[in-house]
Amino acid sequence: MKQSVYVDNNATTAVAPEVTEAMLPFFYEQWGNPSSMHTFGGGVKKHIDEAREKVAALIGAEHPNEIIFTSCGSESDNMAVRGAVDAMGGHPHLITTRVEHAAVLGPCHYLEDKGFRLSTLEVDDAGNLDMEQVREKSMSGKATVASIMWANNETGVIFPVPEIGNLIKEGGGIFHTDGVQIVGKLPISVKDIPVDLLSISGHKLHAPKGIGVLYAQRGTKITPHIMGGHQERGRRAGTENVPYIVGLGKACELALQRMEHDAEHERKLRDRLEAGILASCKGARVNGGGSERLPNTTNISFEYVEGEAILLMLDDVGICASTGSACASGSLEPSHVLRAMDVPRSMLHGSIRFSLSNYNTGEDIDYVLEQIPRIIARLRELSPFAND
Amino acid sequence: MKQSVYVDNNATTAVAPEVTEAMLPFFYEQWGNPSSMHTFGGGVKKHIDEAREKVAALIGAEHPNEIIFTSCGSESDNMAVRGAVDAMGGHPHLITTRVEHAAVLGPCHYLEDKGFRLSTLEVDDAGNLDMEQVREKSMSGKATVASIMWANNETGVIFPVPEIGNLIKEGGGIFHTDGVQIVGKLPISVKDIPVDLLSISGHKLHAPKGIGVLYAQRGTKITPHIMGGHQERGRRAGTENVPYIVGLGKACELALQRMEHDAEHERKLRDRLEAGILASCKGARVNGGGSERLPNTTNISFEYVEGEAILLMLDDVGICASTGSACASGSLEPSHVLRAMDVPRSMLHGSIRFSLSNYNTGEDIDYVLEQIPRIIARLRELSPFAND
Amino acid sequence: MWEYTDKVTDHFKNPRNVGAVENPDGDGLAGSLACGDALRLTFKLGEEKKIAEAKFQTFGCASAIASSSALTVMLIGKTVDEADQITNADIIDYLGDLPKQKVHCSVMGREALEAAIYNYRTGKTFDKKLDGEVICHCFGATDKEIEKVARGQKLTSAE
Ligand SMILES: Cc1ncc(COP(=O)(O)O)c(C=O)c1O
Ligand SMILES: Cc1ncc(COP(=O)(O)O)c(C=O)c1O
Ligand code: FES
Ligand code: FES
Repeated sequence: MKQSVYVDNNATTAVAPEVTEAMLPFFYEQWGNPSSMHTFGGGVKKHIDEAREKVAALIGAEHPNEIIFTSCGSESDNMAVRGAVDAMGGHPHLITTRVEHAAVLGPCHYLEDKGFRLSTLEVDDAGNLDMEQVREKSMSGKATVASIMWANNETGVIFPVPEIGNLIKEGGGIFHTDGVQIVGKLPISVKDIPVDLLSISGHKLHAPKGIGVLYAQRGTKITPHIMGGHQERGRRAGTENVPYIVGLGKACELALQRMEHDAEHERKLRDRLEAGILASCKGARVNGGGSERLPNTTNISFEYVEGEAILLMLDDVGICASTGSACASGSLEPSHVLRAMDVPRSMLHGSIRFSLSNYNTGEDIDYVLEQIPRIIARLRELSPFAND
Repeated sequence: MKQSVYVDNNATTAVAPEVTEAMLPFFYEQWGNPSSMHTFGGGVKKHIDEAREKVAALIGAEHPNEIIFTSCGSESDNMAVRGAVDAMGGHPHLITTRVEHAAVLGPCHYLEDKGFRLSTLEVDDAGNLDMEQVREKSMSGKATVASIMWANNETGVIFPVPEIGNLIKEGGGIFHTDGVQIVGKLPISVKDIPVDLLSISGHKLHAPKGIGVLYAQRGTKITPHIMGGHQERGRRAGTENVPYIVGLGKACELALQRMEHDAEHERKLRDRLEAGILASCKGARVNGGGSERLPNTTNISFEYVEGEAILLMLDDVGICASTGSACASGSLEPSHVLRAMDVPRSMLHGSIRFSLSNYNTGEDIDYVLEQIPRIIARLRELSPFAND
Repeated sequence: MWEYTDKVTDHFKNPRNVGAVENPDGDGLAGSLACGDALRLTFKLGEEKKIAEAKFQTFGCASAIASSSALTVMLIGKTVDEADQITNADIIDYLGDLPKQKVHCSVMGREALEAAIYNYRTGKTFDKKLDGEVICHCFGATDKEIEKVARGQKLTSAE
């Protein structure tokens, strides 16, 4: 399988070899059911608890029991939104934003269809929320459940979650934040800020695809999304995915050790990539560039070329990235995030997201910087619009 | 970890070495996101499709697209019950049985609390349903969603699913069956019988814990339980757990090849175990013994002794079995299945489930047969009731 | 990930006949202007009134580029009447196949061809609402830059 430069880490990351190593014994030997009474199965439970502690440590959760293992970030988001609304009872007012991940927007729109009031906050052209609007909506007088992401997957733009949390809590609401893109990339501490619920996805921080976490602060009422057995203290049924739980624990442990160093490393590479592209390609702009952003992400639009075409030409030279272009998505809709930011149409089609990880090197960046101008020039030659 | 004889395969099974081998490349190398446009990620998709075909082949599904990958049997059950009810709209009448797994009873009771009418069918003391009751309930005049399991996890008793399906469909209802315990143990073909929805759990057939399937017959309307991305054709969001999906495909392939042989092998061992115990222990009886059962399961009650004590003494000599279901073990309640079967009180507390797999040998059975009479005799010595 | 045939990939990576023919006999622009996909097709006749030269410029995805490239190859050597028979289904056949969602990219080829033939036959610019037959899955208004180009081509832009 061809892969030389992987700069699509917001889509998924490599499973760290340490993580795979940590998981293997739980396939080969310790495959017992942690709910079993016998030593062989029951003995596995302590490894789950250890993993729980490692996840708690990474996000600064006070109590390991606040960590609920789920099957993915999407499950965590669904559970947060629907579980909080259900546990609150009545018809709480839902608050979200136009730039959330589909796993938040999906359940929000579902509930709206069922008759719940939903307020979807706008962002400006830099991708930022209007905090006055947050305040206003959260004080609407009705009980609220707010789901507002921490860092955006497409642009890397970071919302001021501590401030948002304060506003929501002042209004008496429940506050969920989708932390899938920030956890493991930047230090956070849920202990110090008013977050009731936080979603995590393993495969964004070098654990495998198919494991997630919902952090639920002690005392937060939430209806389980998967009901049945008593696993996860009755909050999430289903026999535990022991290998992945252990793997996620390992990934969180590694992230905690490396985060500071890695963030700096990624920021340097990202900044060089960004500056290099802007210098070598006319008609390029960074979406959300002026805002506070994740250190690993840049979203660049190239005027008059189409993202899918860019991606495929990048793929041809072994560079893996992604696009918000309509033509690339199954639905033929351009990115809802870039649309919410009012990215001009001539730019909307040619957006490419580069997202780095600790595994990227200076040579990776050199290579991308060598290829991009050639590809953009080539595609502009083909374009009827670019010949002026 | 001590483990000499594992006879608790209805709780969970060993991950087949072939399954682990099949998964490893997807941790080490092909960790891309199947939704990616680049070859590295997108190329992974075909492995998911291959796995889908293997699952479809095992259960005789006509179209691989009828296979929806989920994170576990519990998710499949929750999705089936709540998704079918939601998609039907209005307030359908729910039909289930007293002996279902918690992952079916949980959502059923949840919906009952929300005002849905729920009929919970009784079983007789052999663990069988009264088919007249099934007919009557399914003809109640209201749209129905019925969730009735195929094989019981505690006793192995098999319900006549083809017949039940016919009755439910005649009544115009949607029919879900929890096939977690039968799939991979006995040949089934959903093509030939009226089943709309069927749940599967990977870890009951030598795939890992944390992967499941909901089979949804073409045309069956079902609201997704996890909403968001377009994965699984929009029916189950969340980045695909590629390694486990591939692993489950492998496990299904193996099951299809071996099933006939294995079922015979297990039945012989099980029958010998059962006969041996009944011959050597007074006051023992097989729960559901007279009924059609899975070939690998026997549920034996020992009068005047307590199951947990038996288990711990078995554990002490390296035998892994269970009492009640693993999931119920947290609750200290006697098994709801045995209670539904009106197992006499003197027998209710001393039930042990032995459940075999293809990995069990004749020596395993010899060893259990050697230990059981000694343990039961020892515990009866301690019992105030047994000294007659 | 879209599943493209080898032929689509080949025509995308090595597009034939890129650019604009000088002093064309036919010149047409088509596309879903509302969403930004666009294709300009020009051709020139040679001996026996057969198309000797055909070139394209495309702003669009890999399928759009491959469809345009394929179309130019199919045109060369045909009379205008023969060329007029080429449908988007023919373009798809030529390429092996296109993903269902990408069929509109080949429709764009057929439309540009129609526009260019109309221009050849009448000397006028094709003034049919260009977005009429292209299913645009996007939303909303036109982009000024694209509008400007469209006007430069004396074509009607979408509202
Ligand atoms: C009959 C039955 N249904 C559902 C389940 C739940 O499956 P899982 O543990 O994969 O959630 C089990 C086993 O735990 C079971 O035996
Ligand atoms: C911000 C955000 N939320 C949620 C998810 C969903 O996570 P998962 O793929 O594990 O379901 C993703 C990634 O896909 C994401 O980027
Ligand atoms: S040009 Fe947009 S999908 Fe082909
Ligand atoms: S994006 Fe090509 S049809 Fe609109």
